[in-house]
Amino acid sequence: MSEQHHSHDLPFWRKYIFSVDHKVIGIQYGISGLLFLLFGFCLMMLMRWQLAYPGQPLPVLGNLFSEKFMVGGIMLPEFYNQLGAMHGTIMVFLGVVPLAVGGFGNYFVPLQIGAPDMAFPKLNMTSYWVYFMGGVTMIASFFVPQGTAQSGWTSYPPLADIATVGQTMWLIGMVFLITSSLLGSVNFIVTIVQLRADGLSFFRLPFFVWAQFVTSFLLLLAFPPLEAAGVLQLMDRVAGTSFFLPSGLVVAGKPLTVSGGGNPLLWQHLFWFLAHPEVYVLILPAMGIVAEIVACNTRKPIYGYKSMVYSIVFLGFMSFIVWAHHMFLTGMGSKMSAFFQITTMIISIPSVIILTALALSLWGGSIRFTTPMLFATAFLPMFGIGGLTGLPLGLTASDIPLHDTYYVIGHFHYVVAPGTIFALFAGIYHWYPKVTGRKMSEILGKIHFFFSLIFINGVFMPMFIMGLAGVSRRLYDPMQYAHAQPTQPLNVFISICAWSLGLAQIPFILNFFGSLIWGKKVDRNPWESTTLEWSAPSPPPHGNFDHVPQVYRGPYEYSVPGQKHDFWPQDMAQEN
Amino acid sequence: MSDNLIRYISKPHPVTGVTNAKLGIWCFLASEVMLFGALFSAYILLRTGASSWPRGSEILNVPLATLNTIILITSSVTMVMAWASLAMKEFSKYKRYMGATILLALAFLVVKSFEYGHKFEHHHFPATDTFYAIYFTLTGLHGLHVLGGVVVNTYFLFPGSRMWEHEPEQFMGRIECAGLYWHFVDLVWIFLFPVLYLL
Amino acid sequence: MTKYYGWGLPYNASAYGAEIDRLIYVLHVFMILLFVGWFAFLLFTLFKFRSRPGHKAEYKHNHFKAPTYLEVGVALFEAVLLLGFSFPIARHVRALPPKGEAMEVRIVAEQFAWNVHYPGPDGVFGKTDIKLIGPANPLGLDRSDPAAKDDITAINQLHVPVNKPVIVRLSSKDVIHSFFLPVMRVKQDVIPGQNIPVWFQAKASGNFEIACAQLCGLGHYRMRGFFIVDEPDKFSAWLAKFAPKVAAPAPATAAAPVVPAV
Amino acid sequence: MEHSTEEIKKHVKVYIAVFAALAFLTVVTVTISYLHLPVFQAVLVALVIATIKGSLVACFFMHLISEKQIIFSVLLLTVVFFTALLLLPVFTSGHLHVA
Repeated sequence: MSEQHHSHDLPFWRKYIFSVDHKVIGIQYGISGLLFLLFGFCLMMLMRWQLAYPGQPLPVLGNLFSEKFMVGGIMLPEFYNQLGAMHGTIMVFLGVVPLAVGGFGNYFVPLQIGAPDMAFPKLNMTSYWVYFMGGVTMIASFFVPQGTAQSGWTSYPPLADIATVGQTMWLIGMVFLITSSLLGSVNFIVTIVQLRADGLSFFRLPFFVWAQFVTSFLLLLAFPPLEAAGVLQLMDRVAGTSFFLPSGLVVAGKPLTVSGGGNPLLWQHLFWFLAHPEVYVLILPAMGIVAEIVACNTRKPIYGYKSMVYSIVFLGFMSFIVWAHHMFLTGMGSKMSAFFQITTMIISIPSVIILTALALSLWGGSIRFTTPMLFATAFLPMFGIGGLTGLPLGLTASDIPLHDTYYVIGHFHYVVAPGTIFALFAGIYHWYPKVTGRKMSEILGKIHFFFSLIFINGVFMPMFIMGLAGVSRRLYDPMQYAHAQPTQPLNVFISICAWSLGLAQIPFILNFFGSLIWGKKVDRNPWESTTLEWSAPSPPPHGNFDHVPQVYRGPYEYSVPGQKHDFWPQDMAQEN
Repeated sequence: MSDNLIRYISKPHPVTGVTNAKLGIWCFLASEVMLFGALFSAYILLRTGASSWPRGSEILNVPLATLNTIILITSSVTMVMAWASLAMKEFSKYKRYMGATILLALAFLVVKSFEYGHKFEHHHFPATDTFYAIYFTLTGLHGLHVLGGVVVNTYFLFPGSRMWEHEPEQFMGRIECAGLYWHFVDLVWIFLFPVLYLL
Repeated sequence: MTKYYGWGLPYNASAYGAEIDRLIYVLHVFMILLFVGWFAFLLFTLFKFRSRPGHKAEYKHNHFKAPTYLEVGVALFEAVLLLGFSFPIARHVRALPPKGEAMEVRIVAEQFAWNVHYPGPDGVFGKTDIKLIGPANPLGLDRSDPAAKDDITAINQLHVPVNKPVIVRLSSKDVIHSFFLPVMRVKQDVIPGQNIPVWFQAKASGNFEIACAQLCGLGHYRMRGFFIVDEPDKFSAWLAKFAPKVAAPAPATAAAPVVPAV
Repeated sequence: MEHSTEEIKKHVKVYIAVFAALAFLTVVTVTISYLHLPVFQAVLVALVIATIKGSLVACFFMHLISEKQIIFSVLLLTVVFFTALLLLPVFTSGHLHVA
């Protein structure tokens, strides 16, 4: 192919930095996402010191921070709030989404649908670099006077309106990130609709592609309202408007000199209009990855593929009309709160269907416990806990004592940490051979898995107990409240588990880089899988396939009776 | 580049019947609908919650805005005529219509800046009250969209138009997409005008 | 104080708290049963169908009826939760008691204190004006208003009588706070620009606390108030003691909210 | 899409007619605004006219009238969520406890 020769002529910076190849961009997104995940995790590990040992100086590390953040090694409340706000922002917008959608989506969607690249390669490059700018802005905001945003990742005004200059940086960073996601989602939708290989009808798409497709629609239609909200908050902060400021505010004893007339709840509506679908942006690609890995490692088709597809589409649709369950305590009327409770209960049903189908897919299989499969299997109960604990929060009556407590933190972290992030780890172990041509170490992988599983539960399970006891989230010093004191030993336990969880990532980091050199070399299809990406060379060249793929069957034809092998690739014309 | 391997760039997909670019621009416009939708939603929420709300026609300059409406509608017509000229393979006519579109867009911005200047002279700023806040935000964001359209159209008038010689079909697709965007900007104004100026 | 708080739900001193607690217990029993059953099935499946020599995966799926029953069961259970628990409880909790029966209090939240405002014997809240707000008058109460003459103000301490419904009208001077009485199962966001009522009825006396449950700035973690439920006679005595124009003593600067000792 | 010159010439006539309609409707909506109708009627009339104008632009200038189904699917989805975004916040705030 002359194209490939052509690509070899490109200078280094066009080939690896400002590349338009979806695989290079996918790797860029993936590496950036992983680094941000690590960074966001480090912020949390710092917070955990203050929570476990409030007011005590942080040993060794404490002296490295300037007076702006820590005095004599003791964390200031300002800094604690900054860490909290940025942990959330970084994990969601700079870590998980770029890794799940930007990284896995970019790399594997074109491969799984048999396309040579994304539909708009230059746009793809642009979205990565806009994301990069957003990341740089967010990191830089730590260094402006008085530090970065400190009003939580939700940035509720009026607090965020009157916050220090870091909040403005946060808003600008968010505008970059939102723009990047919008450009990316347009690209995904067009790619999936237009560039599927011949024979690859919608109901022959791997579930991962379906998940990315629905996710892209969520990004496309839910993100703009947050962009609008960000613009309004920027106007409030920079141009002195009062979109979110009602009349008659008195801050620190002095009347605020603004026109007033705004509504703080307007922000919450626009924010949660995005942020609830955003939860599904985090979870749907994870479900997609798990489905791929479960099918491959049970050696049998997914149970109820079609009902899973319908469920995921329905899930995406419903996610747009449940958002106000984050606002049950804002004084809304009983009719609207009933409406949002009903939609919230309805949305749980497709999640149950998907989870049940994945669990039933195991039945009758021949399960290989490879590292990716372990992570994917662990996803099921962990996501289950996350989903179930959403139930008390979705009903207004039980939400009253639990709202904004550690119960909420436990709930959504079960969904995104041992849920989504485990699925992302599974994906890394599963597709690493495709990207690099080498396998990751199974021994290190299993060490990574078991320790992560133990410690991550040690981190989040006690939070439910704390939440029931009524301990509020975002408290710099929980010992101030009598009702939070009895559970303080749990805080110490959580912190120790969190730091141990940090240590448990070392085998992964070693494995990730070490396997580039020492990993076992593999051919194109080391897992004996059926989907299209495995019929491209490992790593795939520019243009992806050395033949034009033609698809003959559904994505998960494993253990078909009468076949010589227990897998029947989608693009294999005759029996094998 | 890999562009050559990607299908349906200039020819429509046999099943969906559209090119990649056309589906892409419509998706982009869908997100724009949500962007302006959120701002309109903000407008409704603020207005229904306000104890009093000024009549736009009493404090804003309706004749100037009417002129701007006509200008923008006209530019939409010239834009679609530019596309139609390409369809009839009349490249010089295309250039004329495209030039007219850009000039009209610039005229719109000039009128708009007079309007803004007038408001600033009378010390009406976004911070004055919620009405001015939403007025400046909505028209400002719309103005940025007009400016973006000017940039894109200027590109397609001068350097971008070289594509006509070797890839006429793809070039026509691009002009159609630029047109879709431009009509959308017009469409937003069609709603902004009564909502801000007349009600 | 720790006798009220532990590792589970806090002590319930609220008349309607038992309904909320019951819902939480029902939910958790359901969640644990469902999870344990499902998890046992998962572990059993993982063991039974592990890859081993001589074992082959089946291409055809068994046709399971159980998931359908499970789905329908979950859906029905959720309907029961909504109609049988959440809606009625919410209706009860949200419906304010009739005006004559209940005692009314205003609470104005600020960074980082709770300003409590009793209407006094006349039962009418005096006028307030933000222009009058100062260190000695954090509520901006206009003492020249006849209705304000007998008003009682306090900072960070809410005294209520036991066994009497209390309506608290919540507003905020600056940012969003959340008024949380753990033992009373009361939590309500305090939104600037709004005046949101909540009610409760204490069924036991004791010294409890008020917490802020919504991030409101640097001092969010120490926005603690005292919530004291007294026997009626002790409550009257407290009111009488404060009844003269005892303006709140503390400077209400953001830097140092003063928590009067109880 | 086939673009024969004949067909395009027909199109051009439609564009001119649409332009005339848009200009006419602009004048109408401005004129009505000077009548100072009660708020509800004023909003209704202004929005109906704006919707007609918007539809004209979308149908003819943006060629939606002869567009493919895939585009309609995207737009239908958008319209649904747009409506939710416009209405639900207002409904939810209909019960505000104004201070």
